[in-house]
Amino acid sequence: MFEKVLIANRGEIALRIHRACRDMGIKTVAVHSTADANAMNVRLADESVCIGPPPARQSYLNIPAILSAATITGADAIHPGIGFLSENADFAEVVAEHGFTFIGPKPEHIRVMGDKVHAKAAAKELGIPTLPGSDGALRTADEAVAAAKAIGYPVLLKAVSGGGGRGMKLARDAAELRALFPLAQAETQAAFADDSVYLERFLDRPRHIEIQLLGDGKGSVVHLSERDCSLQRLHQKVLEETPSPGLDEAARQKITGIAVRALETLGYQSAGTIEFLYQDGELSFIEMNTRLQVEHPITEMVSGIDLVREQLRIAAGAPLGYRQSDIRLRGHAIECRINAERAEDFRPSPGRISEYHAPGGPGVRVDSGLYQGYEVPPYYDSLISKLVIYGGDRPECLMRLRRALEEYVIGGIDTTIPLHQRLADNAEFQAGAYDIGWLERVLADGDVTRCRRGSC
Amino acid sequence: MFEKVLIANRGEIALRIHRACRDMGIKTVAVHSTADANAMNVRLADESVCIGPPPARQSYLNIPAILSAATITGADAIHPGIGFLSENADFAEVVAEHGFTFIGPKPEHIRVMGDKVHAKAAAKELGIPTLPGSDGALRTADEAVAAAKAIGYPVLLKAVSGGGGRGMKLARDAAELRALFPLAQAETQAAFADDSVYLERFLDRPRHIEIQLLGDGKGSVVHLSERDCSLQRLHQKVLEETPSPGLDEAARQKITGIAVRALETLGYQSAGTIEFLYQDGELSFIEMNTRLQVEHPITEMVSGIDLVREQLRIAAGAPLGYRQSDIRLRGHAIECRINAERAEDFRPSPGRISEYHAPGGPGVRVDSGLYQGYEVPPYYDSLISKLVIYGGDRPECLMRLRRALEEYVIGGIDTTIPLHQRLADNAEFQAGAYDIGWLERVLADGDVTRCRRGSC
Amino acid sequence: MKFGGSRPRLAPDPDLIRSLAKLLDETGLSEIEYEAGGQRIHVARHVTAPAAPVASATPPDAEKPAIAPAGTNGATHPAANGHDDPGTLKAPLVGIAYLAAEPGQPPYVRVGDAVAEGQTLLIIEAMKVMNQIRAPRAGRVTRVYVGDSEPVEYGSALMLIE
Amino acid sequence: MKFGGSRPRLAPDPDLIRSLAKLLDETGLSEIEYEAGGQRIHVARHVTAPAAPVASATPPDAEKPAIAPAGTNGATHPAANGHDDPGTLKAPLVGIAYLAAEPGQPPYVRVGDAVAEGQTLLIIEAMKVMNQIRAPRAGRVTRVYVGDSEPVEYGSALMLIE
Repeated sequence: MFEKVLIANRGEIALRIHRACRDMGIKTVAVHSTADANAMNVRLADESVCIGPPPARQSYLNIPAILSAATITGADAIHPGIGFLSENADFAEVVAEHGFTFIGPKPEHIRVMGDKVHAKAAAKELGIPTLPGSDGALRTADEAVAAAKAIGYPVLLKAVSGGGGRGMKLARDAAELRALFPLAQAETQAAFADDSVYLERFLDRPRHIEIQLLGDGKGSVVHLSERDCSLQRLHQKVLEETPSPGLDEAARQKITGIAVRALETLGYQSAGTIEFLYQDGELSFIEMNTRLQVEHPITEMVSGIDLVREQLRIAAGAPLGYRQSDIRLRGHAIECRINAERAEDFRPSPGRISEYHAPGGPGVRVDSGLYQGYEVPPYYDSLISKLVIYGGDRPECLMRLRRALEEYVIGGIDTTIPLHQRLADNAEFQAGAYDIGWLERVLADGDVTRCRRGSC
Repeated sequence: MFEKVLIANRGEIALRIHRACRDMGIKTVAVHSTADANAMNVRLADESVCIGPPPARQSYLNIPAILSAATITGADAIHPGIGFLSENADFAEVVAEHGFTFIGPKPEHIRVMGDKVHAKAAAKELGIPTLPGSDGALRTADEAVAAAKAIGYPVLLKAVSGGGGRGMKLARDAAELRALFPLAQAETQAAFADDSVYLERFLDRPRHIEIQLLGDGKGSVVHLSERDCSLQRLHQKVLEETPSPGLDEAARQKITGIAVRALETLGYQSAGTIEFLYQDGELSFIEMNTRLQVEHPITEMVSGIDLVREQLRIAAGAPLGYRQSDIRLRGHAIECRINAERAEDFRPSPGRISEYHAPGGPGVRVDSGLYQGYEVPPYYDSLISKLVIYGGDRPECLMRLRRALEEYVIGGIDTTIPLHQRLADNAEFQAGAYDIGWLERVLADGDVTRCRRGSC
Repeated sequence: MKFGGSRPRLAPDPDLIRSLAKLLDETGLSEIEYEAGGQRIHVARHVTAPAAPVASATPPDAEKPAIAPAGTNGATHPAANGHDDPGTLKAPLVGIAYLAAEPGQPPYVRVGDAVAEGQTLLIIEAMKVMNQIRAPRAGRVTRVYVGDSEPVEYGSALMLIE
Repeated sequence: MKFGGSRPRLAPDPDLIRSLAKLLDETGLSEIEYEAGGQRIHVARHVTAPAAPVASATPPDAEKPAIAPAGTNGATHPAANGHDDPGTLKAPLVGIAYLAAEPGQPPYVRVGDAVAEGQTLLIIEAMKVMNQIRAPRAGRVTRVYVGDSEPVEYGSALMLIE
């Protein structure tokens, strides 16, 4: 096992990795920008090195500085955490070239999954279901209608060389498709000087379901079932839970089997997550994240498996050491992402924490580097705490979630705690009746922010 | 289920009960002395009532004040917590007489177990093994030697009307017993004007093992296995763990069976704990606590059962709803009692908390009402936090314990955190090789307080 | 950079000091003092001139704790029903206050009444027992803080007798 | 006693200080102090004489964090390797500092040396690359904070040139 691990990240995830290292008796090196000198992960680390000024480009994305820090501290491995360099295949390679162990997947797996087009192709090869579509461009409306017949309506017309929604058209039947096809071509031509368009099945109310996987690079792969991350705002996850209140058991069995076989075929190493859209009993591949996920703790709560510890063990060359049949999932877990933002309009709210009281007691886990007097810097993302709740079942988990949110005090800045309190009181959320569009619809209604128990 | 529960206690246990109530959607009433007006449990409670000045006699032991508070707030049940009125049978009765539900056992069970002599007799009747002894007084050395033959050496001579060690003599064989017998009689005569003495088996290095039980008063009883509370100082528990690193499996099976049958016979209701001395594979009854125990969280961690919730459910008339076979114990848990005392000499250290950072992450639970700016009052016991650690096995739990202690910051007062850090680093403790005398011996050697990792 | 370890001291935050100093400039103040949760900071730019007496006003909710968990409010310290005037008569026990001997009857005392030492001022019922609350000394009732049939906790102010 | 709940306001904010400053103007008071359990704010303005520059002395380890977790030490803010003197030369990158071109050779500069703008003062090795650190301006080397072959982090003080 490693003697000393350099954690090339910041915030709560850097603290999370520090904790996993210390739980294994591994020394830690924190690297930080000048803006994070007083961060809790830096202060708890056995050693720390300032690697640059606040801008991430010059610090947390500064590969030479990070490698120099590893050299001068004599670290033997580097954990990239989440974001920053965690899905940078070149970084994974250069880390190895400099004689350090990269705690994560093989560079080639990072690389293939990092490119949307290649990733979808790879997924198909691996037998992972993808969104039905016309493979390649369509020249005529007839071709489009024929393709749509196979795909099934509603369908979405998209620009091949597109992006940003330009030239996108939604067609609910053949007539509409015939009418829209020339328009789509024209718009696409105008936008991208290329009129080739293609079709994809349109999902109007999908859930975001992702499968957590662990592989040891020696052929052994297990899954830790799914996480439902459908509660999103502007494609940002807000709250995640496991198991999903909306995933059909047959679909769960099928997809976890496919996912495990796919990673066995790849010979995948470390923790990884395959994200899907789920609607009408069908799962369609979105992407694969070749790293830890922010929401990994809920899987830890129901599985009893420490995912960061597993990453460290696997990177050190250890085999998984257990089979799928050894894994027992128990209870229900929910994570609330608490951001330094106004709950009303999500305006960022950096600043000094004037008072802090974290909830505790049974079934409550807090992953956060906050403390009274800490200054939330304005340079990085606004995630400041992850409130992770465990319950024997979903109703118990929801009750405890309310209780924990009642207890949580973060003073001096605005946070999204009130949003989570209103979510916890929302009947549709309690019923598990939500898809990836639900939260934004509810926010638009102003429903979710309506007052409750005099808390606003 | 109850609408509103009055919590007739203070400190971390009052907060623990508040959390269990809120987890079930039950409103809480905090009663407090003037010294506890700003305590976290008071501030989190839905309602609070000041019931008197700091001395417990006039507040937390003030039955009329507590009942008046229940009346004016319209509470429908009262939880006595731990200590104070929790084992006062008269209180349990008067609570019921005033039309409130007492959250705890039937008064008669509190009463019989509250009296050491009756309790031991009751235990014998219930088939619970007690310390072998001469039933009743011994008149002559010959009688003593005969009795000792049956009991087995070493034996302890004790005064029947005794107490405080007066007239106590330890005899390792018949010769020594013959020599000491007249001395014991003389001392006893001098001390208590009564020379009757009796014999009891003497245990030189017992462990303190206790069995957690739950009964619904309707005949159903389950056990949640044992807790090892052998780490004590002046008969005060310092650190507890489950499972015990020293309890033989056969003995565990035997004693849990006996304990369950005993409470079935009693028709016991609510949570209860039977404490034993354990040595040489034999368990001997010490006493039964007809209440929650301070160390209950470690049992919750390995069983997944919320003991305070069970107390509430049972008091509301619900049946257990599960059988012994439904209970699955998993992993290992340790609780550190963190007191406001100097780790070196255990001198109490009340005062203002100038800085506070509680550990978090996986497997870490903190039961504490501390916050930065809180004033630890000098009037009550010095327990200010319970650090509860879970691990898949004992080694993992011990590693995580060290990590969590490293992270824990309580500024402005002295605490016993350094003592726990040194315990966590002690080889004998790590080996589980300790009995109820071990900690005091080690403290006397100064062993445990020797410096570690430059932390002192 | 740190290698190995020794424990740092408590220290003020220079950025906070700088920002307060800026506020001194901006507002032309000569002193700013701020205290919270055991920490206190005081900045001043001293110039000769005698200090005027402090005008200190305590708002009604002064004793509310600094931290109030979401969805709940702070517990009010009994001393906060406050009025620490020596003439304040405080509840010696928890219960229901009655200002008259019987419902519908006139109250024992009204604001403005002169009272003799030992005179019954009100009753606090606790556990079905009617406890007569008597005047500790002779004086005049200048305020009645509690309403008839209102619950009172230990130490809450009942009346002011001057 | 409390029934039900509402969430209290959070200090400290500059707006509060500004508004209190305005109140001083308006009322002609020279100080206002406000305290609310755990929190206190106090502003004052002593008139006459122009405001002197702020004397806000920052203690040596001012940037050390207030909380030090048990068994670990606080991280030192680079700026706290301190010496915020304008003449301080700070490390532009992380690496190993070398004071001489080759082991055993005399150092590029010694304390007391006069240096010209652009003159090489030391080398910082990062990823096998030797980075020459040059004098930003002419002056005299009055202090050398870093030892030969010592690791340096971004922003740590290397030399003082006056």
